[in-house]
Amino acid sequence: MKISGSYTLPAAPERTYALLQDPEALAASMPGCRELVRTAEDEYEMKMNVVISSIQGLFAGKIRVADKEFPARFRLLVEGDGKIGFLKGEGVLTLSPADGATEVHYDGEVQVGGMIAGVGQRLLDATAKYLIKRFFEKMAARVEQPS
Amino acid sequence: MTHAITVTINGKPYAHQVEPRLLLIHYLRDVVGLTGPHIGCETSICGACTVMVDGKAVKACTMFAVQADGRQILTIEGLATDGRYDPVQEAFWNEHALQCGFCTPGMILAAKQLLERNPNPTEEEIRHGLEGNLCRCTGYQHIVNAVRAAAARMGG
Amino acid sequence: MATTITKTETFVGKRIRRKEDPRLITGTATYVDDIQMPGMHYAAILRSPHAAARILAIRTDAALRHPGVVAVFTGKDVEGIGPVPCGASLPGLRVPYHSVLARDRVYFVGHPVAVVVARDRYIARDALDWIEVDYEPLPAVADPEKALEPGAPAVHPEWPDNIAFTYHQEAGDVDKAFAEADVVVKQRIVSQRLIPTALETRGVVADWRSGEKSLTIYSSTQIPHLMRTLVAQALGLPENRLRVVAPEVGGGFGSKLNVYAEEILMGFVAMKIGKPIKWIESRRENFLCTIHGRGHVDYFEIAGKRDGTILGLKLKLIQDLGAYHQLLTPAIPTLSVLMMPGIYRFRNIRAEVIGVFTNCVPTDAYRGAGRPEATHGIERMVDMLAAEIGMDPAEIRFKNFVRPDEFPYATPTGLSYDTGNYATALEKAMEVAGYHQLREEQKKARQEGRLFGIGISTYGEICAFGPSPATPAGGWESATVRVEPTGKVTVLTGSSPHGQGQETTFAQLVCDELGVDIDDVVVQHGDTAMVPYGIGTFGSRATAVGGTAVYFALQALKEKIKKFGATLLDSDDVSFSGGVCICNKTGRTVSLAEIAAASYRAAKLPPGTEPGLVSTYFWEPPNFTFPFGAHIVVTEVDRETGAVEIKRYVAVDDCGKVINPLLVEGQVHGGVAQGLGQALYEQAVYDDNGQLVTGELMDYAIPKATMVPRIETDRTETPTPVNPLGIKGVGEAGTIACSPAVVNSVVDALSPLGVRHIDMPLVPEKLWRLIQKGGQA
Amino acid sequence: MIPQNFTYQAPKTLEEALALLADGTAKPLAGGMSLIPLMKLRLAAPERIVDLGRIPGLNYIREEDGKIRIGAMTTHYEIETSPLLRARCPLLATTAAHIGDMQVRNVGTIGGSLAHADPAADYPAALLALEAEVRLVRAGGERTLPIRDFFVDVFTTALEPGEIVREVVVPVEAPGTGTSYQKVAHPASGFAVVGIAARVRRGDGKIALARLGVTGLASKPFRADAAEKRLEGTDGAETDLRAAAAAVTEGVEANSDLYASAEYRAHLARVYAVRGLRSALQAA
Repeated sequence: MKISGSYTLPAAPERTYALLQDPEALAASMPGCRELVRTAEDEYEMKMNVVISSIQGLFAGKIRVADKEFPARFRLLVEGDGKIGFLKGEGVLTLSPADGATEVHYDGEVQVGGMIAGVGQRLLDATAKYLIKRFFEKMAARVEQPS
Repeated sequence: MTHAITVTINGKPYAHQVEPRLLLIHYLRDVVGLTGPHIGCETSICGACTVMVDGKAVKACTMFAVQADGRQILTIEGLATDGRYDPVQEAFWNEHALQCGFCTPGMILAAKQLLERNPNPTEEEIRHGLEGNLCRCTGYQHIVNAVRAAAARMGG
Repeated sequence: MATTITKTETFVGKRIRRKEDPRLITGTATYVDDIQMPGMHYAAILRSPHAAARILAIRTDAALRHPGVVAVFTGKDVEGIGPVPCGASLPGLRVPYHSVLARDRVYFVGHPVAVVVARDRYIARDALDWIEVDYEPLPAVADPEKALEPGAPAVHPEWPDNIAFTYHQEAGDVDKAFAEADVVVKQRIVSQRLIPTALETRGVVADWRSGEKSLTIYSSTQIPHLMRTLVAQALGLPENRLRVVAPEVGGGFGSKLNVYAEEILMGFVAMKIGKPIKWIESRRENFLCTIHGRGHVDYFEIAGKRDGTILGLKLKLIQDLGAYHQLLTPAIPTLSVLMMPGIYRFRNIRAEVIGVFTNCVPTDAYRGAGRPEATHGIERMVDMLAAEIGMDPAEIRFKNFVRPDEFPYATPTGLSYDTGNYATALEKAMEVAGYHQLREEQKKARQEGRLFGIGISTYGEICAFGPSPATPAGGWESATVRVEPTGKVTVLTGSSPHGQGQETTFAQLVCDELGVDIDDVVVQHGDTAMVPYGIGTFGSRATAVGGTAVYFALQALKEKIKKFGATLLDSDDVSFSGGVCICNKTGRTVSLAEIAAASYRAAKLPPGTEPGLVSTYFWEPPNFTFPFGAHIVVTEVDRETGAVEIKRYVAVDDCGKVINPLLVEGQVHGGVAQGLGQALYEQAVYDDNGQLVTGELMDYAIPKATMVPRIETDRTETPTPVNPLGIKGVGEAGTIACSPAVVNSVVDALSPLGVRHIDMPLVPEKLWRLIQKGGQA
Repeated sequence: MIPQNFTYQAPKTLEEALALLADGTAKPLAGGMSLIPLMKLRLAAPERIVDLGRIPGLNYIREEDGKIRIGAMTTHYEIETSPLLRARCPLLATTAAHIGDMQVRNVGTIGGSLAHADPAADYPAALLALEAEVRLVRAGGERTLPIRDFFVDVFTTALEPGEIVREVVVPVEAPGTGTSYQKVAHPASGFAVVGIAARVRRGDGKIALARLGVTGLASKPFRADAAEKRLEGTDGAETDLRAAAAAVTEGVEANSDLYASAEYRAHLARVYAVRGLRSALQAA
């Protein structure tokens, strides 16, 4: 599944770039994130409990940041695995200044497997969009806090 | 933790302790031993598990046995009375409305409900009414014929 | 001559309601999941979520700690059993070892990895969540054409090209035919992967009696005897200590013409735990792990003359095999090749088949098995040729049909068509449909800007499988007819049915031959302990082959009846008819019941005659049979949305002699509905990573009552000389004929927009996009 | 096929139910037509379920003060066949007839359907077109929301933890109002690929009121305000309908799935908006 979109975060690219790679900010913004542990430079392990209304899934996974070009872009690699399925995604986040804020454009591809891939077809797209939106909304709220 | 339930099935009372998650279909089939209603899917699409609960056709795979506590249940096994087939059963037989027979118990009960509510349905109304019951064998035509024949027989 | 014979009712040819129905309409039939046994345990199977992965570790201890969990088995526990059998052979066929549980690698989503045995089915399911498997995912390939590209992931590392076999067949002078052609039309045609979706999923109950050292397997199968042989081999168990029972079977359509890992596995588990074990497939497992059908990508070229004469056909057939060979997987596309010429007279044909491994569940026989693909191809190509030269699709068919005086007709692919009158069937269909009027209506509709289409398919099929030399297992069938001491008749047939109605049709044969009432006949099947070895029900063979075996058993039995009758009547001139034996001199009679009683009492045996009235016959057919027909479909496509409306469906089928027209109609309706499913709705979709994304009935659309039109059926009746009953078979006809008729109709509807071909399923968006493009063109 | 175990509570009163739900850790069970299949697939695994099915007084359809009040536990079948709704608010009844199948309609409830908030559910289109209100209750309080504020996103509503849908309130249609629900059903699931609820009224020969509820198209059902505005005040000619329908998808990010791409879905929405409006105008 290809996903792309953009979201504007109310901070300059430098700060946005840093926040988007800050474990604490990530942990607070990733939907359902329960634990995020740094395991190496730019590598994290996480546990998530993703809840969308009645649907719920526990995932354990990894996040890796690569191809860093401060403050313009970086590559994000995410893997998660749980009883209801797994996902593996890779995407490039491109940051461009926009009137003191930053437009974050994401463009990537997500593979989904297991039960969620087999029975979730109808709403995978909408759900992915929703989770991304939630992430950026939380990130935006965080950006607005004074650092 | 189990729950005590009492239900009346095909006119007979039953009392059992059941786990909350026990599905009505498994209760009927595995606990009570009424294997007429079948399981054909897990997403409430196929209708093979259709039974009547308090006179309403429901998919027994999408109800917990605890929800049926205190209710009247009719399964295909209870449809023939005094050894006489229900007109819908008879019509299914006469019109060759079944092949492998797996969907048949659910299909018959759905058809019965349909005729209770609309004694003289058009072909379109029959097809619409049976949308919740899949048959992979018959192509539905003989089923539609059977429902029409049953309607005629029942004076609809 | 005697004139006092009371001729009983004739049963053959009548619309008789089925003998099997009372138990089915009252919910008292016994399917596999209805079987309960004391001490029964339940199995659940952990399956791979990955299409390709290495298994690094499996941890089962958490599951085993639960008091309700009795055992967990993984690949290392089952190394001594298996493999899952493949019964088809082709020169140079690559056969991957198909273990019953994955060993170090998984090859498709749904690949069984571990089996949990628990005291109840709820705990068994829970325990799946307590097993942890570490996978190292590997690249997968789900598309057969991509699998052939250089550098594609290798499904089986030992065969990096992903090719399981290639197969070439050629007849006539194809190059010359194409060189001499006025017109050559080329088209890539896809027959998409389908999910058979028998309404009853598969299920197995296995019961090991340690004292008797005997195993009984109850399985929802079309082939109990073949299963017994193959499972006994896989388990290393003497075959006579294995009994296979096919109880009531809730639909098969070829998907239960197989031996799966689970039958072997449950036999193994029952022997390990010493308790009866039950495994019932969930619908999701059914979609992931029971065979799929079709899965062709075909590259066709047809050569013809401007006058409509077809000169030749070329085909490159890419068969998506999936990750393994199930029982008949590699044989299916070879059936397509046999049927490529359809019912047309051209002699020049070249077919190249490439069987390709993909990281998907195997394909195998699904209703029609290779023949719908072939018929779809040839019927589309004939329509395209007609369009190219501006000829009516009916006319081009009449021009090229094999003619009635040419039978038996030797096809270029090596078959001998028994009988046929293809033009008559098409004429009848055209008459029923009002074809010429429809074309007028179409003209008017087109003037109004409506997308109105008329589609024809004329098909021939290869049925009544089949002579043994031409089939992977035997092609014969067995029957035993036994008159019990009270005169009641028991028939044992090897053609174990799953909805086809042999209990009724075979009883009809018995009634007419023995002069008994239909209620006096019981047809038994599906239990290897009760019924002599048989082959099974598939390939539209049960009545034509199994019924013929019954017929021959009856003939032998009648001879014996006459011998006993002659002894009882003390006459050397007797005849048997209408249920009585009559002395042709005195007119004295003795009833079948009296004869039966005397035969078992055996006080006075005719010379050289054994006691009892039992006759067993194993009938080997000399040839296949070749039913045929013509279907005409009228469609209208909603210009705004691309939605297809079927306005008329006319089916004229010729399946030879008919025992029970009611049942034949039922087979045609059901077959058409499945063909319609393929034409309009169904498609098993794997994503690029081998995930089956149509994984439930929520996403994979089989036709509902509202999605199938009323089908107008009619028949012509051309008996076959292959069997004395003249029966050809009808189980697959509707499916084979339907999809090309629908697609031809929709293509015809869209032809004013320049549309020449559309691949199935004809989902609205696909048609809408074509309409959009046409509008711009 | 088999759900995970859970604790089951079946309160007899609403107060008791709300107390059991108050901490937000339990899942309320109404008809269960969406929840139970999810539980069987183990996509949902609530630890505690509070069954609302034993509470009397939550199942009714009654007219009060020019409005029709529908209890949350009223089934789709009851709504489909309610003589009151058929006569006084037919859009809701005809929409209910499109939901699932007969068996599902026998059991599924309006409250459960709304709370589940499937973006392809049928009711929301009608309720949006009807400008319905939902009454929500929780332990110690209640509030009423216009329906358009109720749907937040895919499977997500304005319900707070511990809060449930208590009642749905729809208007009694004014004379001369025509309504229609037009749907493209997914051939397998029956869910709306798109569903359009149209509600129009003429006044002085012009379109005085136009309401369009849209489901299936986007991640949440919505009202096509721009389309409504474009239609109101026009003659309701075919060109007016087409112009209005074109606005239905403006600025909307359409869903995409295996059956229908975003582009096609948006197209279907426009086509069905025209059909819906045409049919509603004929009924007006």
